[in-house]
This record gives sequence, C-alpha cells and structure tokens, in this order.
Amino acid sequence: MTTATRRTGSRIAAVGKSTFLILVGLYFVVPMLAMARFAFQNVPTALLTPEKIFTGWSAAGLWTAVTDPQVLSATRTSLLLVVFAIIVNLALLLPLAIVTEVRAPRLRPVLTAVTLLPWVIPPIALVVGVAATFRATVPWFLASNFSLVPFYALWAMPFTYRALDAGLQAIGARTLYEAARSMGASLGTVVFRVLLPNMRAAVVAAGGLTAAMVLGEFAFASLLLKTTLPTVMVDYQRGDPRGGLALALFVMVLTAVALGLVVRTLRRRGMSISTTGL
Amino acid sequence: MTTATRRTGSRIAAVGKSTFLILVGLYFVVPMLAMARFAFQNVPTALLTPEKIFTGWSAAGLWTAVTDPQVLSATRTSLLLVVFAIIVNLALLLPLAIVTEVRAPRLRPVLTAVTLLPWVIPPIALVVGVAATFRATVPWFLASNFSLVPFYALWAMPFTYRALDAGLQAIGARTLYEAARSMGASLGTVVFRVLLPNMRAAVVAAGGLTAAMVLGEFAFASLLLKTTLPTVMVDYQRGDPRGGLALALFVMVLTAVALGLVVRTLRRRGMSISTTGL
Amino acid sequence: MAAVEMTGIEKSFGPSVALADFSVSIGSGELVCLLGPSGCGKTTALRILAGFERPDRGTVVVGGKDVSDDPPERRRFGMVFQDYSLFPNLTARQNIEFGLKVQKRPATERAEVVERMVAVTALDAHADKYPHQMSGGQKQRVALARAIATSPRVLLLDEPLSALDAKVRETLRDEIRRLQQEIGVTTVFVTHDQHEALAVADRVGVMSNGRLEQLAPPRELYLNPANAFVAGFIGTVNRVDAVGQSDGRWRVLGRVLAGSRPGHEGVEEVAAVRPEQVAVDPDGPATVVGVSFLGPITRVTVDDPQVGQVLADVISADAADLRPGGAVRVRLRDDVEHVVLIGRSA
Amino acid sequence: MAAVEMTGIEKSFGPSVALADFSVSIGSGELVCLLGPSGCGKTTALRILAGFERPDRGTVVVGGKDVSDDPPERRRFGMVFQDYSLFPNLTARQNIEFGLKVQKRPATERAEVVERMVAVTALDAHADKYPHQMSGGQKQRVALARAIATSPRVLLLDEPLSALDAKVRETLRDEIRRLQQEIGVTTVFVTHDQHEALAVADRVGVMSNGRLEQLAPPRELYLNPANAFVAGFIGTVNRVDAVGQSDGRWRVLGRVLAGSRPGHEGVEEVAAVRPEQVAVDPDGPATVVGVSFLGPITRVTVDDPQVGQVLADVISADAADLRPGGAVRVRLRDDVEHVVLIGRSA
Repeated sequence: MTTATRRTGSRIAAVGKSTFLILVGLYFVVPMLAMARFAFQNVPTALLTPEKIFTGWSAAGLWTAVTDPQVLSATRTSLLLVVFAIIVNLALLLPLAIVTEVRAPRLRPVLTAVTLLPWVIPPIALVVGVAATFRATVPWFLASNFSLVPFYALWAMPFTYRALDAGLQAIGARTLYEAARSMGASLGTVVFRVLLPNMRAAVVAAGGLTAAMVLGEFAFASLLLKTTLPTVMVDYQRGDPRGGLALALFVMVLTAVALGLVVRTLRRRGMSISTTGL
Repeated sequence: MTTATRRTGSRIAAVGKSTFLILVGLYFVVPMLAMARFAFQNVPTALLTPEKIFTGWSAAGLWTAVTDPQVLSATRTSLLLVVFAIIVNLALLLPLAIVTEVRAPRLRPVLTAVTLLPWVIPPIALVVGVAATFRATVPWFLASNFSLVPFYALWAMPFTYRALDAGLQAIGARTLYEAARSMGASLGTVVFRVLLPNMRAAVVAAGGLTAAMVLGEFAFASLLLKTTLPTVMVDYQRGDPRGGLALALFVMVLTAVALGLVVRTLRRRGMSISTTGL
Repeated sequence: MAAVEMTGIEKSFGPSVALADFSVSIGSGELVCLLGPSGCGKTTALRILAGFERPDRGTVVVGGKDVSDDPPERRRFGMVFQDYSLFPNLTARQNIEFGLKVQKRPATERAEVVERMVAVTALDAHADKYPHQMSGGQKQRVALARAIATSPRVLLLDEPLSALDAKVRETLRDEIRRLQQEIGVTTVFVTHDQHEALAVADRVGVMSNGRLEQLAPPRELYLNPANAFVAGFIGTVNRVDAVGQSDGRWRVLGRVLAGSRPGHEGVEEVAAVRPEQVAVDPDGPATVVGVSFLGPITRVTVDDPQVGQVLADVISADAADLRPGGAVRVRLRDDVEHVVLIGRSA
Repeated sequence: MAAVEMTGIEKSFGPSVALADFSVSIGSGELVCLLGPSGCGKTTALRILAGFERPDRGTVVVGGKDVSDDPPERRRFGMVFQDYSLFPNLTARQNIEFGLKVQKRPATERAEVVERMVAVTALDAHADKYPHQMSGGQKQRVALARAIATSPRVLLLDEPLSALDAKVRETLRDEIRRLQQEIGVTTVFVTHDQHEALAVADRVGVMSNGRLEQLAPPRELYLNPANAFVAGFIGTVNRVDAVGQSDGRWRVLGRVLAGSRPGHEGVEEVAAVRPEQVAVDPDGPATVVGVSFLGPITRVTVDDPQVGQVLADVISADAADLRPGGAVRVRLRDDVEHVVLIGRSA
C-alpha cells in the first residue's frame, strides 16, 4: 500500500509538471500554430475540420517575401546593425564591468542603477527628443542607417551589463583577479588569460540578447525613418498580409533556432548559459 | 612622506570615481540638456553664447501639449494599460514564481528560460503575426484599447519574473517556507503572513519596471492602431516639434521622479530595492 | 517505545542514490546525530523525516503512528536550519510567537510561552530586535527558541552551527544540548563535524554513501568502530600493522594484546590505534617531525623507520621538551588492553 | 631580521575602523596565525600585506624593503583564498604553472617545478582534471601548490579551510603545516578557528576590534593569556572567584596558590581556570549536569552550589561512571601550580 501511495505521490508531481508544460505550450505554441495556418494554408483559417487540415498548404507567399529585394536589403541593414550594436556595447561595457568588479566593487551598485536608466526613462521619449534635437541641429547625423547604432547600444545596455555581471559573479572574478595579481600577472594578463576565457558564455549571452532585441526593434527605426527588417516586415504585411505573416514567422523561428544552436554549441564545450542573472 | 603617498592614493581613487560619474553625466545629462534647450528655449539651438543662455525660455509649448484633449485621453488610456498590465502580470507570475521556488525548485530553470522567450522571439514578429491572425479570425478582439494588455503583460514578463525571483532568492524563501510549514502553517499562511510581507520591494520593482515599459511602448500600439501616450507623443511631435519634445521630456522626468519617490519611500521603511537580479 | 522509527527508507534523485535502505529508531527524549561527509544522505534523511521529501520506499513512524503521508505542517516538528531562516519582517519575539499563533493558542498562553523561551535562550536584551540587527549566534538562538516554542514532538536541526564562527559554535553547541535535556525533546541533529556530533549526542549515526555505517553512543563509536570508514571518520587513527599470534592475540607496536577479533598465527591485519593510545619515550630510532599544540594535549607526529608516520597525543605538560628533529621511541601505552582491527582497505 | 614588518597600520572603511595601530613583525620561515572573530580586522591586515588594500597610515616592510606603495603583482607573494579561486579553464597542472608562465620561467624549469608541486601535494591522480571535477579538499591543495610554485617571499592564507568539511579541514591543516615547514616559507594564516590557529602556528596573534590583543606562541597564549578577551577566545575557561591572601597568593577553588599577579589580603579577583585543571571527585555537594564525550577526553559540566557552573575535562577512561545527576566535588588538580588572573569584565 505504501508503495502504491509513493507512486501516487510521484504521479501527482509528474501530472503537475505536465500541466505546467501544457499551459506554457498553449500560451506560446497554439497562437503560433494558428499563425502558421493563416500564413501557409490557403483556406479560411476559422474552419478547422479534419479534411481541411492537410490541404492547401503552400510556401509560395514566404518565397516571394524572402526574395523581395527590399526585404533582402533591410535584412542586410539589420544584420549590420546587430553586429555594430554588439561591438559598441561590448567595447563600452566589458571593460567597465570588469574594472568595476575587480577594482572598485563599491561602484557596482551605481553601475547597476545607471545601466537600468534606459528602461526606466521611456525610450520612446528619448527617441522623440533626440530625433527632434538632432534633426534641428546636426541633421547629417540622422541620414545614415547607422545613426541607429547608439540608440540600440543604449537600449541593449541593461541586458548586456547584467549578462556580463552575472558572468563575472559566477566565476568569482574578484578572487581570480587577486590570485592572478599576487602571482605577478598584470591587469592585461588577468583580463585576457583568466577572465575573458571564462566569460565566453556570458559574452555570447549578452550578444545573443542584443541581436534578438535589435532584430525585433520597430519604434526607433520607424521614427527615424530607417528601413530595417522589422519596419519592412510591417510595410510588407500591409500589402500582402499572408506573405508578411509568413515572413514574420520565418524570422521568429530562425532567431529561435540560431539562439538554440549557439546555446547547444556552448553546452557541448562545457559552458552553461545562465539567464538567471538577466 | 608615507602619509602624503597615502593621500595621493585616495585622491587617485576619488578622481577615478569623479571621472566615472562625469562620463555617466555626459552620456545621459548633456543630451537631455540639449533637448531641454530645444524644447523650451525659443532661440536657434546651435547658438550657445553666454548672452543667449538665459533668454527666450518658455513653457507655453508644454502647456499647450499637456492640455491637448487627445494627449489627455491618451494619457488616461496609457495609465489604465499600466494598471491592467501590472495586475495581469502579477496575478499570473507571483503565484507561479512562489510555488516554483518553494515546491518545485527543479522547475525554476525551465521557468527562467520560458519567461525569456518574449525577448528572444522578436516581439515585432509576434505582433505582426498575432495582429494579422486575429484580424482575420476574431476581429472584435482588437477593437478595444485593452487588447494591448495581453501583449504588454507578455512583453513585461521577463522583467516581472526576474524581479520577483530575485526577491524570493534574497529573502531565502525556500527555508522560510519550510520553517513555517514545520511550525504548522498552511501554504496560504506562509504566502500571506511570511512571503508577501517580505517581498514588497520586489513587487514594487516589478510593477515599476512594467509601468516604465508600458509608458514607453510604441511598436505594439502603433501597429494595432491604438492611441496611447507614446503614439500620441509621436503624432503631436509631427505637427509641433517643440511642443512634442517638451511633452517627451516632461514624461521622462515625471517617470523618473515617480520611480525615485517609490524607491525612497521603500528605503525609509527599511526595504532596499535590488535591481541586480533583473 | 521508539519516538521515531524510520524503516527501509530509499530515495534517489534521478540517477543518484541519496539513501539506500536507511533505518533508524530513536528513543523518546534522545538526541541522535547523523554524521557524515557532504553528500552522504544525512540531510535527505532529515528532510524525509520532516516531510519535505517523499521517500521512494519505506515508512516513517512517529509516536507509534505512520506519518509517511502527512504533510510537514501536520507532523508537529520543530526545525532549525543552517541559514537561520528567521522571518525578516518580525522581531525575535514575534518570530518565536509565530508557531503559537498559527496553532491558535490563546494570547495569554502565547505571551507566557514566548517569555519563557526568551528567558531560557538568554535573549532578553534582543527580544525586540529584527533579525538583521542580530549576530549569527543570536539569530540561531531565536531560531531554536522558535522551534521549541510549540512543544514539538521532534526537534530537527540541520547543520545548525555551520554558518557560525568557531567560538560561537562551541558555546551554542553546549547550549543546545543543555536545552534539549532540560525540555526532554526527541532530537535529530545533522552535522558533518565529528567533534560536534560526539560532544552533543546520545547516539551518533555515521553515514556514508546513503547508508548508516554504525549507530552507537559516542564512546562506543570511538572505542569500537565497526569498520575502517567509521574508524577513520571519528577521531584520528593510526593504521598500524597487527600480526596474529598463536594464542589468538595480536602483536601491535611491539606489544602483544587482545584484539576486537581473534588472531591466527602469522595473519597480518591493520589495527586502528588512537593517538592517545601511543606513548612517546625519549631516545630511540624514531624522529619527531611535527608538534601541534591543541590546548590540554599536544599532538606529536613521529616518523618511525619501521612503522612509518605515527601520531601521538601527549598531555601538554609532558610535551614541553619534544621538538621537531628529536630522537624518540613510540610504543603502545600500558593502559591499552585491546586494539580494534580494521580491514586493509580505505 | 624580520621577513615581514607591518608598523602602525591604520585603516578605516568609511566610518568603521578596520585596523587601529596594528603592528606585527614576522620572522623568516615563521608561520603566524591571525585569529579573531568576524570583523576583527584580520582579513584587512592580510589584504594590506598583500597589497589589495592601501592602509590609511603605516608601513609594510618585506625583506628589509618598504613595499607600501608596490602593487600586489610586484610583491612576489603567494595567496590562497577561502573559495579556492582556481582558474576554471585550466587543469590543475596548468593552474600550478600559471604563475611560472607569468614570470616567464623557461619551459623545462616550469615542467620540473609543476611536477615537484604535484608530487608534494599528492595530486598525481588529479593533475589533469579541471577544477569542477575536483573535491573541495583537492581544489584547495591545487591552490596551495599554485601559490608556492613561484617560490613566493611570503605565503598568505585567507581562511583556507573554512569552506571544507570538518574531517578534510584537519587533514589539510596538518598538510599545510608540514609543507610550510618543508619549504620554509614565511607564512601568514588568517582564521577564526582557535583550534586551527593553535595547531598550525609558530605564533598566534589574537585580534579584536582592529587591535592585536596578544601575539605569542600557542602554548604561551594558552597558559598565560594577556587579558580576559584572549583567555576567553583561546580554549575554554572557567571564571572562578579568586581571593587574595596576605602572603601574595590566591585562594581558588579551595586551594591557595601563586597567581599571575600578586594578591593582597581580601582583594577579590577572577581567575581563568582551564577545564583540564579541574578534577572531579566522587561524592560531594555539586551535581553533574552534563557529560560530553570529546574523544580522548570527556567534558563534564558540574553545578557547584558555591562556585556555580564549572567545566572539567577528564580523561575519558576515568569518566565512565560520571552520569548527569551524580553527586561530585570539584577541586583544582594537584599539578596546577599557578593561576591566571583576569579582569572581572568581558
């Protein structure tokens, strides 16, 4: 009887876990399936009868969308923006986070608070303000697509800093630094031979999140009249709802798969990505 | 001599700290001052001569903007959206975070990963997809302003969960729970008499961040054709650049001041807000 | 009748076995220590007893009643954790009162019990402080008072002293023991520190890899360890060659004496000899290589050309002229009448 | 000449004073322990010596040269931390080699030193493992090997054993001492555990509130504590009334004997009497209230109607028939010739 009770107990736990996963599924997967039907199946979406499920599927809309020259050029712009935003952000925050942690730990709360500002001050107010000011004063600055880079770097700062800081805490950077210094290592040696090799996972997490954010950012690009993947996605969708939706789904799945691959590669090399610090 | 050396040492540290604060200031304060000049001073912004600094200041543009009926109505909508987004988010995530932490800690990494999805899947793709699908299937759902609530709740989920989780970790919720249970307390008693009273700071942090995000969100509202404070701010700015910018600055300062007041009130009651977990 | 009876408990977390056929029977008012290295399963055993983990198999009987399926709040236990786990929003007094309130005791009784608890744990000066205003030792005293305020059937202590400074650890250890005897509560105390376990327990259960290796009073555990693991974990031992004699006795460090098993001519075994069973005489073939002052006694490390490295505990007053490098001779003390034989392994 | 000389060091963090006029002089090859409760300033002293904190005032002289303004990497010290601080991306061997590489030693020398270090710390089986594959004790042995591989002028150990299990702690403690004596490196060892300090050090500096209360060899610290704080922190003491006699001696626990200060007729003072200086005889006005088995010795707590609570340490073999509730009599042992007098306070 007792064994039966035990089994009931673990069955309840298993049921709890399944329920949780099913709820998560309903919240995320069902809307995506509905979208997929609308995007790729050429029948009225509201009709869900057995005979209608497997007919009329077509990826033609998606093909037209991804081969559209404007979409291709916007994708290129967005990917370049991703690369520059990551570079600017890491160049600014990686040294700042490391030096603060190992040399001035008392400044860490200040840095934490400051890097939160871009979220606390509504970014839309920032972009409206900055755009208006720049347009009136240094209009040439806003002409280039790359004028978006500082905004994106600023906006991704909270993520980047928290990912890097979580990495520094996880490896115990401060005592690693002190151990290496006492053995005669210079600051440069510590950073390049000790800290960075152990922070690859954190750097990748920071970069991945920045990439995902930039690829999904609409407000800045739209207000500064730039053609990026998100803005072109919206434009395209106005003309061809099904094709636009197919494109959106495609980007979503591609981003998720890319991030998944990065995480898996890191796992295989024995690094685990912690997002708890984010 | 040694004393002098010591003094030099701490002077260097002080200089370092000042440099840091000055850089932060340049990064945030100078652009805002430039915006303020453009918004409130009726002289060409590029001219910065001593005699031009104190003349021509006027808040008339701001007054016109904040008394504009459309702006007032959009503000009301945005504030209601803030309240509902916070309620929906806390109602969903507070129980989930608590139960996961105290009863099923092994599910915590799963929850952490799942709540990160709304950032990793580009939200713009989500809104394009969802909007298209809903418009084709259940168009009535998108008619109300409050159709934005689920999007905002979903979008703020990563912040909210991390703030709540950081609070739970900080108070050591799991052993508090076990200590209280072993004394005969029911789950309800533990939650209402032990956990919630010690999580007020985390709940306020979660709510504050959600509020700041909703007040600055442009993409969802614009794509779903809703009139919220951010969209009206952009519209208004097109017609009256100076007035729009003044409005943007006003919202920025107001949000920052409101958050500051909340933090200060909590500090006075002996609670400290940790944003490191975010 | 046993106050607590855990029978045939098994528990695995995924592939790793935390407890394998664990059984223990604890008398009323007894203090039993579960002692072992990290990962030996001692904390899992405590958490199963408390009801926070469900065993895969086996029963937990408390006061004659099977509580295997009772949730923790129905077991009426008191619990103290390594990290204090005081409610941060309540003062010391309110923390102690919490369990009484939950159990809906009348206000006058609550006030009376809280005052008694504050008095027995000597917390008078700190009763109205919040946890963050107290030191670690004070916090743990509040946690103890809170745990016993509800007159629990069993008191469970999970490494209660591990987070404290060495000095506070010893003081609080003695205080816990005194209090436990005063109120006569059946207690299970989990620790990885053998000194703590020996000093505080009526019986100590030594655990390793999810198994209970030996459960016995401190003195017996120390004098008659059941196997090599227990001998090595409790106190310090020298592993010394023992050679069986035709009369069933053993030759150890030059003396012939009885062992925990009869010896046979020529059989070679290992005897566990405690440092305090070894005497150090001046002049001889061995060399002192280390002298550690431990307070009342001094531990001398001797390198013997035949036996190898031997530890000897000498009364500090007698050790004043032992210096590293000195020539000495080690022998088994005259008052040792019997040696414990352990396997060659481990 | 002293290997390390810290003179008049003062250090505050904001309003809190970490070190107030701290001076210490350490001989070449000596192992000095800094011992004290948390927050006493011992870690700050170590970090100032290492160069990670700058003192507000005072000088640090190493090997006759003022290094007060040298950054840590120029001081050529080895350091071991409580949390191991091994480089996670390097194997044990590579960790040990790190300092040698940084100092640009030739490859053959590096290989030779690493092998010697692996051998002396008995790490052969683990030399190619990564830190996350090792146990706490193994990790700390690697950290130790890494710290001494570069032949540092001074070895600094910051609570190196605090994160380890009690049993591993003792083994590694003895290993550190052996190794330190073998290579003869001047060493500063910070700990909050008095047993650790006494067992391992040539001299122990007891600290409290940023001050060095006493710096002396373990035996002297134990037998002649300078003040009440040291007496209470090192070992265990009974505070017993001492009454001055006309001949300059003191009456303590019924016996009259010499004290650390001369007595005057009728003056009342407090004597610090160690538990091992107290004998317990059968039958008498006092009652046994507790018996703790500590291995070789047994600690007996006795409630005496005149003296109050007294702790006595008895050889375990003699304590077999002492039970709580038994009637006994306590006295000062016959071999005690002299008592230490301490102030009434603390």
